[in-house]
Amino acid sequence: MAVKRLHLMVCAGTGCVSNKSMEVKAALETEIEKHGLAAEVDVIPTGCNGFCGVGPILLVQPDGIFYQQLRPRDIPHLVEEHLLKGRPVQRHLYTPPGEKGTIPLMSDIPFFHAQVLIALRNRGMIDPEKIEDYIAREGYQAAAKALTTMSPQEVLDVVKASGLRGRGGGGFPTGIKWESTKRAPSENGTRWVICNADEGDPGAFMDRSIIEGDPHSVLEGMIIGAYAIGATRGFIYVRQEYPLALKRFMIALNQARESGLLGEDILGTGFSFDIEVHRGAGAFVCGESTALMASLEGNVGEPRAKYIHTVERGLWNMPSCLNNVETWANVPPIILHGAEWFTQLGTGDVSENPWGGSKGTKVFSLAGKINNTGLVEVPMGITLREIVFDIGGGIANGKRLKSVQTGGPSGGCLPEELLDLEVDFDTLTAAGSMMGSGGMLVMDEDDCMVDFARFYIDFLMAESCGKCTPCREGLRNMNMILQRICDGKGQEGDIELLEEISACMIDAALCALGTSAPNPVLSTIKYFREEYEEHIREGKCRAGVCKALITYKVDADKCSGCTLCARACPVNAITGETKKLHVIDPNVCDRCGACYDACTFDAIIRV
Amino acid sequence: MARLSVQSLNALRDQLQAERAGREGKCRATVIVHMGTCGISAGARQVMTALLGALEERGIADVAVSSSGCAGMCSREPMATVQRPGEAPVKYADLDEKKIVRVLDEHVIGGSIVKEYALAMGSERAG
Amino acid sequence: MVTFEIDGQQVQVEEGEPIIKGAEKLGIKIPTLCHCEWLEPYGACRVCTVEVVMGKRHRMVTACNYPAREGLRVLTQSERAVAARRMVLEMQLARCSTVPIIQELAREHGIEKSRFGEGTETCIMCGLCVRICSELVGAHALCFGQRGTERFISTPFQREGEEGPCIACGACVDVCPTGHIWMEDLSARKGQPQDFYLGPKSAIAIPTQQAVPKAPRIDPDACIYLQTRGCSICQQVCEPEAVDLSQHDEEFEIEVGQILTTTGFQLFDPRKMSQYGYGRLDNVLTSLEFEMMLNSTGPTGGKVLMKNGQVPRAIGILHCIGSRDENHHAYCSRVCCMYAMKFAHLVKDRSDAEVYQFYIDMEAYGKGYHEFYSRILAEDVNVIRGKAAEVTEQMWGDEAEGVLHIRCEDTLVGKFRDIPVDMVVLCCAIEPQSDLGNMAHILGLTRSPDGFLLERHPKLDPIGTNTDGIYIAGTCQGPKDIPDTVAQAQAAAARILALIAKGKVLIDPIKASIDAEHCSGCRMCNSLCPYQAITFDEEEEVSVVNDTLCKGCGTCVAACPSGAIRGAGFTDNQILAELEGILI
Amino acid sequence: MPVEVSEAQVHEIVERWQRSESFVIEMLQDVQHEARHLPRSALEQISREVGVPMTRLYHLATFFKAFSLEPRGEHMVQVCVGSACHVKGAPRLVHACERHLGIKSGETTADGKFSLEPVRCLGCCGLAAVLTIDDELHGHVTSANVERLLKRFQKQEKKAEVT
Repeated sequence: MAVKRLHLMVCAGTGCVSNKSMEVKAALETEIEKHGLAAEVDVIPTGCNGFCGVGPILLVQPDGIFYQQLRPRDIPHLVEEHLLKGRPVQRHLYTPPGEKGTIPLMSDIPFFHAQVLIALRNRGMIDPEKIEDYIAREGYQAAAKALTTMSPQEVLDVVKASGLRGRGGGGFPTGIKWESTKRAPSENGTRWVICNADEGDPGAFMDRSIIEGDPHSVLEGMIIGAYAIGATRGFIYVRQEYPLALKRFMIALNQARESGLLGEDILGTGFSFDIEVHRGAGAFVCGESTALMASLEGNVGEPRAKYIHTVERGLWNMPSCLNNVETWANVPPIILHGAEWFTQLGTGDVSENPWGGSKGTKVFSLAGKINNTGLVEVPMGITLREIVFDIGGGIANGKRLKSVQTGGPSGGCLPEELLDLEVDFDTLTAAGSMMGSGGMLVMDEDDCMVDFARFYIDFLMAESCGKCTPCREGLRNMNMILQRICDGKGQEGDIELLEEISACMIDAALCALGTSAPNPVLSTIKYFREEYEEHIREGKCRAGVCKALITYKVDADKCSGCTLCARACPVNAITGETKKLHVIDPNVCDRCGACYDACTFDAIIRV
Repeated sequence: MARLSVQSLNALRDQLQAERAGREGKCRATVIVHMGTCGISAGARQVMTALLGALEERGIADVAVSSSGCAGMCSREPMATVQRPGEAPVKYADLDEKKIVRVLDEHVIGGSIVKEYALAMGSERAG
Repeated sequence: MVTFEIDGQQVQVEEGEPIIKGAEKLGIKIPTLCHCEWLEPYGACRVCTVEVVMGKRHRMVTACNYPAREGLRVLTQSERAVAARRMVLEMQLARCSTVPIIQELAREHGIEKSRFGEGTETCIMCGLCVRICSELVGAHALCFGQRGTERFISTPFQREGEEGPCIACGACVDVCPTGHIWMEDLSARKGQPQDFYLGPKSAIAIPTQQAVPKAPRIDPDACIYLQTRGCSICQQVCEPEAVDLSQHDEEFEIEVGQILTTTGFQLFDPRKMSQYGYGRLDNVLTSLEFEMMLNSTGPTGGKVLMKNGQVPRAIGILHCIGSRDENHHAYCSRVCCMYAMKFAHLVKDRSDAEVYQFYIDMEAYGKGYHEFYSRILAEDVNVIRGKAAEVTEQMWGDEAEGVLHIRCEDTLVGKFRDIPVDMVVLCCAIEPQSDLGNMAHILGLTRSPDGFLLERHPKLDPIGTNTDGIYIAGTCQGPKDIPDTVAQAQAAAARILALIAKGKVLIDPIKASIDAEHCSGCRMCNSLCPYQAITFDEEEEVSVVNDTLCKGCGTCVAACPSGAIRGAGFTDNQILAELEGILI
Repeated sequence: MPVEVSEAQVHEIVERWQRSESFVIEMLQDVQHEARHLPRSALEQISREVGVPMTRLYHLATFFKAFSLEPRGEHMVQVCVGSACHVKGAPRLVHACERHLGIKSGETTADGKFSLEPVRCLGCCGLAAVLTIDDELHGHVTSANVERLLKRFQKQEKKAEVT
């Protein structure tokens, strides 16, 4: 292969692809061809860079120049200026919100600057469909090291000493889980390793990003895990909503098999292991381990009581070790660099007690009303404030932060006062939320906490399997109560009733989905009780979200009479002539908000 | 791809890493060929081609080759700037295919400046 | 055994057994809604939630499936446990405010009225019906649908009037705690359903009304326990403990002097002749099934009924199915013509249906037989000479209903005919039992080319076999009707009794003997002897001839490699002398 | 695009997954993909060929959101109603789609062209609010611009049909 002088890393993550990054790539290739640069310049589609909010993204290496929000029509100029003449194009460089100056180098951008990459170590640097790219970045070195120079017990000991805890949400120490699986009696010695790639939490997409950007790191982690545990077969359960992830896994599996990294006699070491991929079919509850295993068996994803753990009797009643994508992706660097390297990052001390702290890094997906939405990997123990303001660039549109929600439907909403909380498994749980799979949703003053709690309960109501009474009926009744609060028909005592139902669910629901389901409600009651009370007592929604409690009005000062709102209104509640003030008839208005979205002058207000 | 053993995995990794050094942004030196209209008309394109050819011939992957616009001294084109980490950049002028290869061998690889072709130390600011 | 504590009382249970077992032993009531001792614990209703303490750790678990552990402390009435249980019941009451068991349990926990409204649902989603149907009965007729708050219980696709795989066993009705499921009285429905149809559908039933002894038997092919070890409900519910599923086949050795073989026949499987549609088309029956239907104590009480419960308008009776057919059995089954005529007569007697007989030749010989033939002709039975070619399902005139058509050539008229009927009876051939060859081998009997057992002489000894002391009677020897079978059986019995009365056995002097000195113990003769008269004496390591069984055939004499066997009266010298006599 | 699936196709699908019980969900997915729903006949065939009771297949078919017992439209419009999209106005987006297509969520237009389905998080929270039309993902959608998006798609669709 000829050495290329420039490498154009085009982000081909789902976010950038939806912003037409593949068209940008095609345009680049055409232009490069036109200028006769094909021999010197390589265009590489990479996995997600994490900075999805500003996609499509192009990184020019070795210069390290970071371009954002490119359109195909920008490309001819860019190629001529940068590739031919070596002048970075100013107007496509990153500009921090609220500032004028640009930041040309990726490494200087605050969003990337504060991150520490372990699970995402290859992001943006490799073509996920090429095993060669992975190998070039020390890929499969950890597997080779484990298989040739370490005994299974030694591998296990390293993982235990690293203090790695399950990245799927529970934070169970991975080493302990591996050890229990290894020790569990199995008649014919059969044991499985399973990768949970059923990322169901709304607002979380780190697993998707890892699989799409670096599928081999998950496979390598599983190979190492299988070796340590003594498993001969692995399973990957991928969400069906992630077709690209499935495709990348299949390509990676085939490449690994062809290269002798999977299958019989891996790397000539005599160890054999292979992986089978299953597709989920759209069920949040299948992220729960017993439900996932039931689904792998071809059954409906209903959880069972875990009084006998899945590490003893899991898939087909065999000892099964289930870890999520991010956990598996963390394993190869730990083996390669050692447990001490890993424990340098993070909080607490895990040398005596595996629950004593949170080590390493965690990937969070930043979403919501924040300037820099995207995926970030940060060391455990970083404060929420650093994540939201330093990396996330603060709140969009100059609004005030109201709450940070972590942990998806099982987590909770934390108020501004807790922004200096050091993020790790235990502090978040203590604050009434949880780490979850790493979703971090930032809400501003325009978000109603009651509505948001109702949203999660509504979500869970549809996603619960419906097997046990507390979860099924509890969610149904909570939803009913929250709905009536949002409709302005709340009653005194509703908050207490919600708390009572929550207590029952926490104590009596069958699986973690049910026992953690009240968290969004309890945490919002705990930190935003006054909003509930306002809804109930004053019939007021301060954020202007709850339909029944608001009216849309036209701000006479701002209305330019453009008629956009009148045309958008589906019920013809808005009247007004061109260039004259428009009026909303509150009796006709069904509060759909179409006018609010349509108006470009901020002239529609919610009261 | 053939089935790998531990040895062949390491060998493959080394080979692939060498090929991809530029992608990582890791390089022992950067050579910027000035390719403004003046430079190109004076033969900067040929200089660039010769440089890339020489690099490939020598199997060197960790030298970043870049281009820039007019350096302002159109009369002395083709020009190139060689920058080694931790050292001041050196500008060469009046280059041709042979001279650039010598610069590559002696300065970029060897580390000693080719005084005959050198114009100045330091560089204009990018942008 | 593990010892643990419930509400301060010590109790012991087997390791792995749930807490609730211990509570039962102590007489402590823990309410449950989804628990059933015959099913795997499910843990869905959560009413049995209790608090357990292990060391310092408190935990809420369900008593129905939490395995008891040594030293565990269980609190059924702790504040948390009662609160959780109350809320679960209050929410169940909100869903099913009219269900007595929920009302009662709620009242026991001090709830008169739910704060969440009064739903009129009657299903509490305990899943007992679905689980008993799949886990225990194995019928897989009921299932859950949807998920979350939309979850429901139904049959797949929830189609009304489709029984599907339901065997109407009633297990689901029995376990349903709320009365959400009930049995429908199907007899009220117009057109009887198929449930009455020929023979039992359940794995355990009294085979026929006339069965002796009149006791239920288990069909091992249909029994879930014997197939999968899943169910054993019959054993659990039988109060006199008469069902013992652990019983299995046993072998006994009995010493006897004589054997009478009466293993009977089996019916030719008409599926092999797919043109007649048996097994594929409704209302195509074998003669035996039709006989069962005609029986006044049979499933229809002797009425001739179609699968939909209606009386057929016309019935076709097809002779010679599998017999007199080069592709199957070349022989005539001998009895079909007569019983087919009996069918015709009975159908005419009991209904207004037209009857068509399709025959090759009418074999009505014997006393009174031809007279019977004349009688059914007089009863207006249509008798068509010609073998039916095929049975198809078609329309009958303008009616859309599927009806059977019989295509045949009427050889007396010389025309093809296409006759619509509602029901077809196939007179299947009598054929040897499928394992008759195996039995013949055990007893050392031979079979004729048609597969039936071969008698010693067709005219002079139709009941004896080549082996003394073994006799045959009935259809294992060949197709025959009841009078012939009875005659043969009585003759055999007489022969056996005669020998017993005599007390002695006379044997032919011609027999083989083994010279123990020369026998090498190779055992070659053992397997060669067609009468199994030679056994091996393990102690002496020589073969020995049983004089009473030996027929003196000489096979062993010729085969013995060491020349140790001699046939009495057939020494080498004697034989050579005979040969000389022939040659000279 | 067909809304039926032949016996031979179903057989092929069953064979593709080695008649294995643990792959019935995959089989159902493939049938759903072929026929845009799970026809009863196909379920019965799978039940027969794999030896899985119909009760289980029916529960699977109604439990998982990827399956539908009624034919879905030729084009799927999936609006993400995950948490990140919720705060960026997904409920209003759903209403706008309902208005434009003239159907309720979960329904199919009378001409069988479009089905509207709210989905739980498409994992593109950085682009919230998002929706997909068939497999194409659109980010930063609002109730104001969704109509244009759908109209453009419908126009393209018509053009494709003509040619």
